[in-house]
Amino acid sequence: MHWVQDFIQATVIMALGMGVTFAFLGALIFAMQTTAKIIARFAPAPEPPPAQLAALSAAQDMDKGAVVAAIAIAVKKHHADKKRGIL
Amino acid sequence: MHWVQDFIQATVIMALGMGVTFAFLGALIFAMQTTAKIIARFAPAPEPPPAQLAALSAAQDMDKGAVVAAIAIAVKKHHADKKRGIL
Amino acid sequence: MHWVQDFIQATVIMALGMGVTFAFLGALIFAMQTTAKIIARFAPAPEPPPAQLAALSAAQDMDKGAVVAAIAIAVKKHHADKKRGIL
Amino acid sequence: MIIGGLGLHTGISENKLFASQGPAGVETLTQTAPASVQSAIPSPALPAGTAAPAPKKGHSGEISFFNGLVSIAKNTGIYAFMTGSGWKSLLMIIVGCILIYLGVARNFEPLLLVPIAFGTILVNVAGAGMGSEPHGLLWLVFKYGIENELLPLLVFIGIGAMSDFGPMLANPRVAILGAAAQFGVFGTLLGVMALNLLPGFDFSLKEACAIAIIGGADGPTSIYVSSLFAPHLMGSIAVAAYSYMAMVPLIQPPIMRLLTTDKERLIRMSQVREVHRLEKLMFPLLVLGLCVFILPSALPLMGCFAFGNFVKESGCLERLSKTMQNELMNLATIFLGLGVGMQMSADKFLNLQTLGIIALGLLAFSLGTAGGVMCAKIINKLTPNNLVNPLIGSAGVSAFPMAARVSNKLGLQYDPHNFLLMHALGANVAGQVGSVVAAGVILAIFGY
Amino acid sequence: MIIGGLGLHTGISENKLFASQGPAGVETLTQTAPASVQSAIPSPALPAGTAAPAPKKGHSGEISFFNGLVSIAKNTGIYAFMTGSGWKSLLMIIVGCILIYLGVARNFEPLLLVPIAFGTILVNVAGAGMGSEPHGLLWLVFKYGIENELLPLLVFIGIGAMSDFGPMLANPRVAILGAAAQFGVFGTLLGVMALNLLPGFDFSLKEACAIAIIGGADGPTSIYVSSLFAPHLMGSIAVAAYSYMAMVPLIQPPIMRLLTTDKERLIRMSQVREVHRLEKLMFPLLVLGLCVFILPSALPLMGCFAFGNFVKESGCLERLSKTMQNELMNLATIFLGLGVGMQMSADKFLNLQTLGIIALGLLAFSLGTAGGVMCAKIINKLTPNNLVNPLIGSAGVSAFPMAARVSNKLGLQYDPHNFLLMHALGANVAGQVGSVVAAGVILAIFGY
Amino acid sequence: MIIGGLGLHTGISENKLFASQGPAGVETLTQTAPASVQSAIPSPALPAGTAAPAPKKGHSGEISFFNGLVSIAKNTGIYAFMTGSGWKSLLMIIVGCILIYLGVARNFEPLLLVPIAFGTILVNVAGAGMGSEPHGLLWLVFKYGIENELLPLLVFIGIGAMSDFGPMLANPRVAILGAAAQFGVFGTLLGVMALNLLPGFDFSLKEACAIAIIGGADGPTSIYVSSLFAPHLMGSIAVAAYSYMAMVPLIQPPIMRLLTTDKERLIRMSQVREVHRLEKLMFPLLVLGLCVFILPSALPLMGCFAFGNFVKESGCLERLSKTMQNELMNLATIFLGLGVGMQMSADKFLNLQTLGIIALGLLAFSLGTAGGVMCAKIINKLTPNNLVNPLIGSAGVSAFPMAARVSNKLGLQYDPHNFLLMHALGANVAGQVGSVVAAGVILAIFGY
Ligand code: NA
Ligand code: NA
Ligand code: NA
Repeated sequence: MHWVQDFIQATVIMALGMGVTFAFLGALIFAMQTTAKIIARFAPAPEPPPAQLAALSAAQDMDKGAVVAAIAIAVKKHHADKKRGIL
Repeated sequence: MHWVQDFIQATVIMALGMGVTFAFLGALIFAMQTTAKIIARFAPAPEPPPAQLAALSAAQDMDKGAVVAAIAIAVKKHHADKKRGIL
Repeated sequence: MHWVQDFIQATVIMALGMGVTFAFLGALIFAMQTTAKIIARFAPAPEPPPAQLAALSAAQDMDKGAVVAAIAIAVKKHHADKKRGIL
Repeated sequence: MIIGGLGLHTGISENKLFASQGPAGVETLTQTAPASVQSAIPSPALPAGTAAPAPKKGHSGEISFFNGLVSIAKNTGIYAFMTGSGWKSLLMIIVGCILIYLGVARNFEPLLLVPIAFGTILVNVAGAGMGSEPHGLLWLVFKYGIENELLPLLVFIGIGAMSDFGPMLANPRVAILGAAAQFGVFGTLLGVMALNLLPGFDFSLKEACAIAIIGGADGPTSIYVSSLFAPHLMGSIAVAAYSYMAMVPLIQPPIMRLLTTDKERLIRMSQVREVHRLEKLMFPLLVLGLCVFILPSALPLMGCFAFGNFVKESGCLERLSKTMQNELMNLATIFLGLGVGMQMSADKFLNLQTLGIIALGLLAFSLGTAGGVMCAKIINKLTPNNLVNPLIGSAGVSAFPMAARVSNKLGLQYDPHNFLLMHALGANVAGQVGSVVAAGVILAIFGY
Repeated sequence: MIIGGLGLHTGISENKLFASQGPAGVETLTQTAPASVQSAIPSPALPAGTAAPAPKKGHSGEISFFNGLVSIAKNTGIYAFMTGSGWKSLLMIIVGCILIYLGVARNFEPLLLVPIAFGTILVNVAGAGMGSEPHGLLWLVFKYGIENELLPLLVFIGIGAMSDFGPMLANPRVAILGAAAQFGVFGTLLGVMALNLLPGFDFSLKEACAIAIIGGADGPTSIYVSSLFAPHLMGSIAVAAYSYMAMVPLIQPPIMRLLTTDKERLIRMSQVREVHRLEKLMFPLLVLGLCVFILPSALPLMGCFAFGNFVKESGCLERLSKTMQNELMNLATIFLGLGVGMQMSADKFLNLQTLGIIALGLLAFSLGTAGGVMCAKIINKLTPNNLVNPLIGSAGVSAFPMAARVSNKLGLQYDPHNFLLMHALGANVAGQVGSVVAAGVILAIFGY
Repeated sequence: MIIGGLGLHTGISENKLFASQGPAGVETLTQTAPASVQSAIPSPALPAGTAAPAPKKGHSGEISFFNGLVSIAKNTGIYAFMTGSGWKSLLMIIVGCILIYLGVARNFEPLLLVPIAFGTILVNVAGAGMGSEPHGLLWLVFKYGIENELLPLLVFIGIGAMSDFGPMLANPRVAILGAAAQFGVFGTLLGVMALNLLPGFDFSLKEACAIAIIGGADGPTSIYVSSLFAPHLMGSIAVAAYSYMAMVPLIQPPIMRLLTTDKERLIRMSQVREVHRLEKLMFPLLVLGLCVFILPSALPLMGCFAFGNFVKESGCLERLSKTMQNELMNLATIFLGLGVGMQMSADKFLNLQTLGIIALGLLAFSLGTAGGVMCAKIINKLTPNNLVNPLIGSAGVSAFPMAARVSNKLGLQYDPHNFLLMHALGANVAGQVGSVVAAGVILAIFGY
């Protein structure tokens, strides 16, 4: 009854595996929720607007599309030039 | 007559080598021409103008030089700043 | 008198070490000064203003801040897009 | 071996170069060629002293024009493909071409499939010796990058540095879907055992586990486990894993439709909350800590993942983060692909087992999808006030970010204003963690 | 060994998988776990023939539910930390967390301390085997990157490509301060001998030298020397070196104030002259030449440094320079950190020696600072017409660029218009050269 | 060997440190120094069991001031250069400086020549041990990067990813010029045999082939072949190959003028047609397929080349393509240069053979140029309706893109409106393929 044993083994692994996986993710959820609570209590200040956002608003009143296009071209050109440099 | 043998060997290698090299490149030329014909028949559409070109035309009416210069400086500065960061 | 020997050894290494270090840096200073003199004599021309500076002055009359911000955003966006590309 | 390698380099001493040898020397060449490919199979249990003599390369006969021509002709691939079982190698080269086609023309995970395909093609040209000891490029990559599990771990550092756990942290509850989808792994184990009932299939338990990991929908994890449990199946497993990942938009929707009711598909989930930067910073440490305490077997993979993710979230290691996401990731990906392709030799791929793996891979993805969806439905039974749209359950198989997009797309089909993407992404990254955990449990059970 | 590794891979032959074995097999696992960590200690003098049998991984018993659960439970970190001296490993993991905190929250050289911290955490989880032969990731990094001194040298190529010797070339005289600050190295040697008088301390002369190099305030040099002289102390030495480098703004000012008079602190130095491009180009060749002729022992470090710096200054190797500064530097840094962390195992770190090293490291930085300041004062006695502000003497310890900033800041405190930064940077980069020279002398004395 | 390496690290056991030894210990040092350089020569045929005892480094005598001073003095390069054949090492260091000058000041392929030059300088300082087993940096690079042909192949991946075959695909006919220019390789074989008639020269057939490959005007191919056929000549061959490549604008024009008539130089060629994206995509597969079927010996080089080129042209692998062109290429170039420089030791370079190789390299470039030009003239005889300007024939030697620029420049000299650049670039990239094929044929003839 080789295959019966095989099935039993596989079932055991399945049971253990699903069990531990659920336990692990469950513990992780608990840890995440606890951390979130602790952080909310001791560091409640929301994220200060990062520099990136400030830059965004600063740049909004200029023709962003055109600049981005120019950048893309410049970068492309830069790479193309660089390629020539070695062989 | 050590050196006679040497010359014969070298000549043999030369003959084989030039022969196979010509054969290889010849076959490659044939393959390229065949491929080009097949592609021309089954995928005759010319390349659509790539996005890059569109971007180019979009950017042409702005002062490209100045922007590229600014980019160069920004990149340079970025790198210089980064260098300080580690040692 | 194990520790006496130890101290003697350490003192010897200290003397040798400080001596060679001073000698090395001293020689280096001499070499640098000599090189500077030679270069000043045979290649006295000051550095031509590098392209970078020219670019800088060219770009000064445009709103540099806004462009730099736009670049930062473009680069950020480019990276973010790229990240999606693989996993 | 290394000394043998040196011997190979300088070859026969130069003054013997003109010793008469005749065409016999040429013949040995063609004979050793297929052997050199087979030597790529890691020989499991050679005692240290009896290392096989290094295959001699380079002959030293007098070169006549005829001799040389024969040597070149017998060295051609055409000749090799027509003699012995050379046609199998040719078939494998065609398999490589198919992979290239799938990768580039059908966009099947080309980042991995194209390098794998090139590895496949190059390793199956016996005369080139690229898969043979001690100097073949692919052999070097396999030996120093795959066999010691280095490259999958480096890729994990890169994946960590590219992952954003924000969506999961915003709604930790959905993480459980990433556990449920591991039914794709463990259910497939039973599938392998069922397949073993058919004649011709006789996968061992370890082989079964390596195959089942396909259900984790995570390429490097599959490669990692199969390099430990079944290196000879690595090629098929990796190809199946990456191919099915690319086919997620075809595989998942029917299953998702089958298992959900119209009402369930219309469930709207609460707006995602904002996540504090510190939560993101702490997450890799939390998952690392759990691994340390509960499941050390998963630590190599999870530790690398957490390392990359922490460096990314730290905010002060931009240099390292950028390098991990780009140079490290890309270099590791190129060589990982080549090294896996090296395992795609005819004798390992052209057999019934590969067909079995292909079938089981499909089963694995299906079971994973079903597991995730069913788990969401069970959650809804338990917490009827805080419903989860079961369509995001399928994203628990990971296959980031495609599975999440599939969830979102299906959701929009039934309600054009129901954006499930962020929730699905939460399940998606949880599925990433889940498959590493699943791999870790299997390793732990077998005592690794 | 390698063949043993292969044996591990394919493990026990598959047909033995169901042989009865029982829980005994499980027990061996837990016993070998701590051993696998200890095997990471490079065993110094094993004769070639008697290589210890590779630790067996993977068992082959029948897996019952109870069996499997026990295997998983005994494989957990919790179990490992509670048995034997496992608590020490837990302590080391806490040390790792402290390093992460120092790096990220306190900005203590996070580029190195975070990778070291992850190495520390990962190596101390016995069940994960990341520090064990032949396939543990950290073991691989240590074996192929640290033990052969590869990574410190690659980092030096990167540092060279990132260094600008302009400030020193503008005022070569200040370079002598970089020599004087090496009193931090050689004075500490006496400190170690003094510490040896206390019971419990018995550092050998080589160990003393490896510790003293902390005074060079240069991480890769410290790692390089300790990998040659005292690999078992590498972890503590590297951590001390990087930590004190980060604490330079706290350590140096009191010493600088103590040793200088108000009048000295107000000394203004002449404007820095402009440096010709050719001077910068010649500098790496000069320092390389000096090393070649006077101090070949320092050549591995200095040659790599000069290589990187020359490529940067050449002007026509932008491609290589960029790669050295970024990809090479960052990749080497990541793996250097992990590899050093691998040396932070409980048995090597949790002892009196580490406390001694921490105390001696502080001494080293203090002596170096004092040496630089005092040297500047002596110079002023010798050349009263061309005074040097002694506040820039402290920058001779290197710790680039922080020590120079400290000098500048203190100078501004006493005279808001006295900008010492460029002069201090000159002493700073000279200190970099100085510590490599100091290391070279020590290596030369010991015949390396 | 590895265990010997470990022994070296921790050196003599610490408690023996104060055993009396005296100046005898110091003397052994200086004696082993030149030996350590010679040990860098891969010893061809050592039987596995008789590995020479690892050279002992580090002594353990009592250090008196006088002792130490003597140790340092005897360790200096000055001392080493003045004793025995040390002056030869000094000469090699000067050779290294000349290479740096050529690279940076004369722009002779600095990307390769500068790393080679640094390798040359560093390996010839005996006391530094950078070229010695088991831990010298250059030895590591050579052992793990050059001897196994890894780095030339990685460079080929990069070259592939940077090559654009558009100009050749636009006019496939010119590709035959890339075959004709291989006369530079095979004609030089006869040249070597002729040189052998002079006393003092006795190149074997394999050495002759390694030298002849210089005619391919392709650095990595030369390094690849010489690492297989004549590692001891690798340094000279690589230096000659890269130097003559840089001197193409000087070497080619006289030959081109000599072999063409005014009328021929004025031939205008038809406008280049546009190339479909699919043609570019298929090209690497075509050349790969030809290699697989006809010339597997060329596959390692050509397969890597095709891999890189396909990734570039695929359009969906931008990430990998960028990494291949930049990080992979630059890192491989740095280490390839250092590793080749490691072969530039005095005993291998300062001999008559090097002079011979320099002369033969010039012959090879000249014959290649002539071959290309003459082939174009023959084509014109055969197809008088579709003429080829023979000036583009010289571009068939590859040396991309300089040879093509030379053709264009000469063409413009005779007709200011005749732009030959695109046609010449076609021949140029064909020459790249041609030299790999030539190398493959030679490998095939010798049974590799
Ligand atoms: Na998953
Ligand atoms: Na220093
Ligand atoms: Na060529």
